[in-house]
Amino acid sequence: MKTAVDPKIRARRLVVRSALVLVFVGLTALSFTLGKGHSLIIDNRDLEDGSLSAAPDGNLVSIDGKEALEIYPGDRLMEKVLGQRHVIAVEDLMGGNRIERRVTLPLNADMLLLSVPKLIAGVEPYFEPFTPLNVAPPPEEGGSGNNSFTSPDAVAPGAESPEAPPAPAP
Amino acid sequence: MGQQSPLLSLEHVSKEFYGNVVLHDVCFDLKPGEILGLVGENGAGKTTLMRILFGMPVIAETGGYKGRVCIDGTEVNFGSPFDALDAGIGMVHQEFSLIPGFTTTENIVLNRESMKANFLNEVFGDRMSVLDRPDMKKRAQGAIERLGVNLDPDMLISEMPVGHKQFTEIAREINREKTRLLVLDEPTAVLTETEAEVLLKALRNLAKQGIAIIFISHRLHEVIEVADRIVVLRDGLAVKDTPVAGVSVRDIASWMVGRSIATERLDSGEKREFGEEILSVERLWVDMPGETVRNVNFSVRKGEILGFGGLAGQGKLGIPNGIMGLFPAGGKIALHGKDVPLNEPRKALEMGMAFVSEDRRGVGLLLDESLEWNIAFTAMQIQGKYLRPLIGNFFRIRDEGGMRKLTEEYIGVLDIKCTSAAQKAKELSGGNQQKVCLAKAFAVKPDLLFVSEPTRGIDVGAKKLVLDTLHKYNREYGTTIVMVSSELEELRSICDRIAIVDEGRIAGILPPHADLAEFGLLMSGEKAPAAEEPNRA
Amino acid sequence: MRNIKQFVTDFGWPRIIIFLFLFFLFLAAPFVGVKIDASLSDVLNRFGQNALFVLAMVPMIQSGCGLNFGLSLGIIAGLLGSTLSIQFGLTGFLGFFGAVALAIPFAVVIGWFYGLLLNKVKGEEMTIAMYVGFAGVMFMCIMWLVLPYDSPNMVWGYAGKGLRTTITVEGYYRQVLNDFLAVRIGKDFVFPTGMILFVAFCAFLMWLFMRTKTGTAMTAVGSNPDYARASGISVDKMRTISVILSTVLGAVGIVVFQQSYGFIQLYVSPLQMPFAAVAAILIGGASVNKASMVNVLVGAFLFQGLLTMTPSVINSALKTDISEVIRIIVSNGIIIYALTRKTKVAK
Amino acid sequence: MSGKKSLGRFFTENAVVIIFLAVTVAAIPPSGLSIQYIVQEMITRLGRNTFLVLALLLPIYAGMGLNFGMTLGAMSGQIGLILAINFNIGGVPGLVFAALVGTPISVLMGYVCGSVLNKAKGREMVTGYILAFFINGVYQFVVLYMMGSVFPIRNPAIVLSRGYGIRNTLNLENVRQSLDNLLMLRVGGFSVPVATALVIAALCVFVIWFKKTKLGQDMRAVGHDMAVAEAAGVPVDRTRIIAIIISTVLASFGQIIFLQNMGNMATYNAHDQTSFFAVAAILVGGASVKKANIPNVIIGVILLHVLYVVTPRAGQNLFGDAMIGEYFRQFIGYGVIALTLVLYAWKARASAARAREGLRGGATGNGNGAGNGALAGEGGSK
Repeated sequence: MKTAVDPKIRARRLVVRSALVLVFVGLTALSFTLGKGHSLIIDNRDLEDGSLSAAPDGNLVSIDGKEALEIYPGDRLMEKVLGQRHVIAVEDLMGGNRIERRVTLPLNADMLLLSVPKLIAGVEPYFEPFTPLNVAPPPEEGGSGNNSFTSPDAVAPGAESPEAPPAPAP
Repeated sequence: MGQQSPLLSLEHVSKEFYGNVVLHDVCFDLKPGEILGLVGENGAGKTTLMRILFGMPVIAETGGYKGRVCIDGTEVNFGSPFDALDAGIGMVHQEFSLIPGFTTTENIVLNRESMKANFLNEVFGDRMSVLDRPDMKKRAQGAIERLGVNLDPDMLISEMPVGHKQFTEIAREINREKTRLLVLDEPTAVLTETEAEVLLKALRNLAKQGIAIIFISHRLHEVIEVADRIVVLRDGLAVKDTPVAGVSVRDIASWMVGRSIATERLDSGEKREFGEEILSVERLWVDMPGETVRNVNFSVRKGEILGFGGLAGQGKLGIPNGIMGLFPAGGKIALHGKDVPLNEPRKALEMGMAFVSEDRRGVGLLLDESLEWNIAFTAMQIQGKYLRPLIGNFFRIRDEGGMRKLTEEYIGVLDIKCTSAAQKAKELSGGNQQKVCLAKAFAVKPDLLFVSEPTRGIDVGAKKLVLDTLHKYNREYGTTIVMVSSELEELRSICDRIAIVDEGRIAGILPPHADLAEFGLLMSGEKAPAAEEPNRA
Repeated sequence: MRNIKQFVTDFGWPRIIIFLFLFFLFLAAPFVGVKIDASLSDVLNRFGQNALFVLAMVPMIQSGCGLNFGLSLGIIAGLLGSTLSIQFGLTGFLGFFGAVALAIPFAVVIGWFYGLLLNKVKGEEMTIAMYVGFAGVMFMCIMWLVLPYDSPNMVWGYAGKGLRTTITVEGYYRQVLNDFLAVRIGKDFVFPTGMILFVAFCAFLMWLFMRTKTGTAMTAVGSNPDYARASGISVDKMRTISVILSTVLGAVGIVVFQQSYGFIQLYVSPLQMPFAAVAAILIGGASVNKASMVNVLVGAFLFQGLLTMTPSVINSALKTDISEVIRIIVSNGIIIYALTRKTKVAK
Repeated sequence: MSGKKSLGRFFTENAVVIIFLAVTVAAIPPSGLSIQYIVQEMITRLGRNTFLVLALLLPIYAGMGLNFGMTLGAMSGQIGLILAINFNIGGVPGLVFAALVGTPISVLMGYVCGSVLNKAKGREMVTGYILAFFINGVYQFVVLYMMGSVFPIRNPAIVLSRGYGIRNTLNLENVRQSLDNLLMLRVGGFSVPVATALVIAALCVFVIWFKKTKLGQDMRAVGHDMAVAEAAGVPVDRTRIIAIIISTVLASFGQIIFLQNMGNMATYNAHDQTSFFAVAAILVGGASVKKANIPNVIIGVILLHVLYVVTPRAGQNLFGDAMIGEYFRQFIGYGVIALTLVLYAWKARASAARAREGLRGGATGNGNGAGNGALAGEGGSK
């Protein structure tokens, strides 16, 4: 049996422990990048500067080999993806012409406008940050929770939320 | 063996607690493989000596000690028991320090388990190692074999007979590789005679292997049987340090209790006459943990002061506790010829008995309440005193004025040092607390008063006052007193008869002026032909 | 004359902070547009509503049973009394005292069983009391649905059976105590004389009881059960009496609460009530094994003051509703403080 | 003789489980639910709750009773999830992220909880319960007032419209059942979340392994007898704190697993009932305050949740009122906790009395006959 008093072992443990802290931080960062969610708005419209026009006809857009979406000129579709790196394939419904592009999405943007014309034309960057104009906030609820054990109308210790029926209605 | 240098030597060790000298200039040596029998009455300083040896924090907290403790000739000063363990000193305590739900093996290697390292040690330290159970068992068996006894390494402690627990505890100490000195404090107290035999054999076994042993016991014949040398402590002095050869039990007994100063009787030769029998006790047994009473018969006559002496743990404390109903008891007790129901403290009190408990702080006092409460409570509850009617006699509340008057009266009579009658009991000194306990008992004006260890833990002046008070109540009010004490001198100074309790029975009843050696023999469980037969019908 | 340091250690920093906080709230009130008189009136009202619950803590603390987290059992007895009183159609003072009179037998019986139970589990009283209280409340939830009440004021209109969650006592005994001899000073201040008198009367009775032979014995049991036993006291009997007393006070307390609040709240509403009472008496300076009338009155006043003043003052000052959080932290903090203080655990 | 006796002992020792089983089985037919449905529910709920219940084991080994302070871990896990939602991290990486964020918070919380409980030895359970309330206040303060004002929150969708504070209900869409669906097998018409089961199995293996470590042994020693362990040099307070820290961290993981299965989170209430359900489950499974094992956990989760599934419907069908079943199951939940605690305290006192009777030794009724040799060890048999 060895003890922790030995300075050699102590030094080794210090190294292992600091390495572990690094692993912890690294793992957090890794899960952050791997799990980072993005809403891709797949946009098939003419570019505003007119340099490129919408891809004509129907196209199939497929992200990371998942089920393809049909997109027509003027369409905007939304697709949620996780992680930074993705392969986007655009296939012409008519011609069967298939273009695959690898994209790396920026970490800090939740919503990105992905332009199909640019994608087809290969003009980088394919995407630009997108800020929705007016997101209707979900209905507002009141403030804090119900553990106010002193309020006269003390509350039921509701069971697990979904299964529990509300207290009997008046 | 004889030529070796001493393993342990104590040089002029002295210790005092708040001016109270408990050890004075104690010296002795111990060689490897030697068994030293350490004997002495309760309070002779054995425990304090062992505490010093073990570096118990209580010693340092109370001002440390004087003199030197040397191991292998170099002075040591342990800061904690763990330092002592590291230095190779093992201690087997009187009460078991074992985990009942663990097996023999687990207890023997407790906190010294064999471990197998793994990667997690690097992260979370040694405690993440996996236990190596086969090796633990091997080590445990090794220790058991060294001891030379028969123990199942996989048995749960809770399922063991007492003797095996004791062996497990010793095996645990010798399992430490370094253990060279083993201290056993009353190891045979809980054992049957056959178990004790086995234990003594095991100890000699260990000694042959070079382990030095300090054997503390009150069973003197065992000490003579097993020890090479005997050290007798009396009042903090090592009065005798002698090889065991040629020493008799009677010798040791007289060394133990012998006094240089003759006892002063409070009554100088007055002629004592007693009334009729007030209390008779037949076949009393009491289940008081640590103080079991097995079969006790005695009777007390009116106006008498009967003393109960004996060593700790022999059951003398169980007698008053059982009669007063505080612990489960059986047998036949009659007060004034009327049967006293057992296990009902209230009945005992109502019949005119009162009790001053040895456990002053635990049972005797309401520490958080005022002196008034402490003194008047029992009288109020049992006799309905100190209550005043509010609405007729139907609804009565405390008579605070009456309580205060009573308390102030006793503060005066017993010279209780306090700021006022409203002071909290916990703020008083031990001696004054004891006086409060006495006042509580006196307040119910008992016919028969039990006093248990009335002078334990109080200073000399207070001791004298307490004894004088008891004496005064006995003489002036005719209160019959049964007094239980570990201090023989105290009993001899005040009692009319002294019963010595040993192993839950009365070993004998002696007059106070009997030869000291007689008392010593009775306490050590040896037959004393001169003693008065206990069972006088 | 004790020095200040000793006082502070005895009393504890948490309590001093709460005192200062409340003091500060009263000072700050006028500056943030909170009317002192209205607040004070509110505090008094809530003090009266809750004081009996706090008072109910005293006997059990004194007898060494610890904090009565199972006070909801007493509240249940009170709810039985008040619903029966309405069922019988008693109104006014008759309604109120009828409810109290009907509640007390239930409280005695429940308290007796509850006391027997707690005697079997010495040392673990508090956790067990809490869960016995919870279970009792849930059991009564079923009972409220199935008991054959039929007063149209109490049962669900559409089903014709099963009691409602909230029942108004309007027309029965709403505010009978509050309005008795009530004194109105200015526009916003009303002194609820009747209720305060009733509370004072109950507190006086308790004070008196603690001075009787039984009350003295009870205190001794809590202070040192071994001493009490050695003095011929039946420890279990004293503990049972204290539990019954506490349960009865809880029952009377809820009826007083209802007459002032105006509604009987059934089903799960008693679940959390004991915690507020526990917090209040601890804020008043009681410990887990010692409590006095002063602790009750000071505690109930401080705690209710805190509950009333924090929302109004803090919310007006900071424009947030943070008071709720402060309340949770303060009240539970004081309970933890009391639980972690070194006291001997009765075995 | 032994057959009858051991059967009787089996019944008394498993009284809680047997009563509960009887009630549950009796409630199944009137509920009208198909066995198919109940089994599928069971599988889902096992995956959802087992991890949380397992978090209770270590403090029981360490003699600290039921860790009502596990709620602190649940809150830490929720903070992890809030941050995952805030940064819009989804899928299994989202869960891992939440767990990694929750870990340091729960270690801190566990340390706080353990230190407080060390100051309240002998009344750990009630103190843990109140501590959960107290920390809930702190949690609300942080989440409702600090987040969005002191700590920046970048996802406006989870912030209250007043500009700070997290909404009452969070949609966990991004991580919803991502662990369950990672490896969902269909076995005989039932969907089995294998990945979740594997995580739970891994924890079980960890617990079994942990009991074999030195630390595990120390915990057992502390749980059996603090004074003896202390005397033998085991750092008692530290060991107790470690037990609580591990329990708290596990509770935070457990809450994340629980919530990913639920799919949304009541920000301020999701943890209210965590300890109640976990404690009720482990007790229903036959554990006591001092003794628990993994089968207790599994059996408990199954029994408690079957009851929870069937009683509202049974109440509806038997009494025409679903609320009766709803209240009944909560009554049973609280009742089981109370009953187990009472039985335990009762037994402990009874066995203490028996142990003392053992000391009585030869001193039984007819003191005369008691021989000299029989000092101790063979009494108590009258």
